[in-house]
Amino acid sequence: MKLKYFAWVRERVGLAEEDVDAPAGVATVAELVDWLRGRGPDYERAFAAGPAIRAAIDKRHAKPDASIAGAGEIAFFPPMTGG
Amino acid sequence: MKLKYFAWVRERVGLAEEDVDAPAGVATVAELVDWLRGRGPDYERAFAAGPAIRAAIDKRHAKPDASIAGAGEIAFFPPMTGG
Amino acid sequence: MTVRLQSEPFDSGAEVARLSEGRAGVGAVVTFTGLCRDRADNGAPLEALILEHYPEMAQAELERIEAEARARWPLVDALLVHRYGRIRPGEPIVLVATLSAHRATAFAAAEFLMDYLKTSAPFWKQEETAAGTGWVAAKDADDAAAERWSRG
Amino acid sequence: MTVRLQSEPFDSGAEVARLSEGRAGVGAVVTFTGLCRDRADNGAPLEALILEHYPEMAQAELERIEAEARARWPLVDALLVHRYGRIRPGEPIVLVATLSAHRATAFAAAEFLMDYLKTSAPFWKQEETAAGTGWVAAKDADDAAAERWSRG
Repeated sequence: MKLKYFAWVRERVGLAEEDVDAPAGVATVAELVDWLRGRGPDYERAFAAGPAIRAAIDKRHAKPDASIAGAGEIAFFPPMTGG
Repeated sequence: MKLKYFAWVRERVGLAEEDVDAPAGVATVAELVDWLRGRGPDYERAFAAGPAIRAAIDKRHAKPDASIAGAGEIAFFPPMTGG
Repeated sequence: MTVRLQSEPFDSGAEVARLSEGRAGVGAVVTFTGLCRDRADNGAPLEALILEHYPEMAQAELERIEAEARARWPLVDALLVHRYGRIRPGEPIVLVATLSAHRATAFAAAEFLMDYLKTSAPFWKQEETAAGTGWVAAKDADDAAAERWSRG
Repeated sequence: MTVRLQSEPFDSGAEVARLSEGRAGVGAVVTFTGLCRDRADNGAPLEALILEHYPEMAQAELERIEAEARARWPLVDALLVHRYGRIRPGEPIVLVATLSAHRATAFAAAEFLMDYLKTSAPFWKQEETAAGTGWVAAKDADDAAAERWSRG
């Protein structure tokens, strides 16, 4: 699946997007975050803010317990500050 | 004192404004209305709506029990429909 | 802070652009424009509205309403424009604009100004239709809308 | 019903004039324009805001918010314009306009659109000051403002 990062999540990860294959057992947004944090210090730092980080699955807001099965594109970003 | 009439109060009275000397004992807006109703059928018809008619003393909204002592200009009109 | 009564049509966009120009601290501009609809309250096609007003009191009352809004909310500026005379469908009748640092303030002040203007500014509308000309009745909903600001 | 994302500045007055033209049943137009202030949240002079966004989701999310507003209130039309990229003090960032037969509807829908847009549309602001560039923190007040629409 494709992952996208925005704002300071993007800056900390050091990437705007990437393609990943999460291992079996990573079934929800929260589990995906846990797995990403194990990928290195940049990810650890990006996702250390925990619940402050929001996610969207295929361009719709998703809660931490949302299933990622079949997702094409998952985005991570800080709380929104538009308007 | 000067009296002014607006909208359908004006149409029913048949005047936009007039100068009157209310007799002693006419001390409030409500008493002025009662006195005006006795001045003829046009006034009676104009003020028959009673509490639906609003008043202003010297360009400020006034309640029926407001004193008219010292008033220069008293206006009568229906509820407002601007905006 | 400006209150203006006029018989001529106005251009809401141009009014607000002029008002906002060079206001560095303004983050939020809310406008309300009231337009003349093409139907009378009873549904009949409307030829025009004729607005009667009590000029000296209208000016004074709108200034009081604006001062009250400024006392309640920190506004950078506000504008009230109200027309009188004959107004055709599609033309503007009234404009309220509020400028503030933040949006909640600008929205609340604009609604307050309109609610009070509706129930306390001395204007009276007549509808002109094929059937003749008749006075518009005041709406209970307008009194209720103004009343909510005095609660709490 | 229109949702537009663009990097160029826009003219709120012209947008709303175009939207309102020839709408015979419209009695009320409410607009909200969000402008770039000349100060950062910490009070320092602001050079510019830089707005990052998630383009496909921003478009989809604004369309969902607008559909929700139309489901809740009888709107004749609505417009949402949001900029991205570099925005200088005094320039507009966002425009919400609602057209309705009556004012209460137009006000409520405009506030709803702004409250939801603030908390759910994927845009992120950076402030550029003499001290450097920093991300704007989300405000609890914005969450509270959006939350009130889900009560009751």
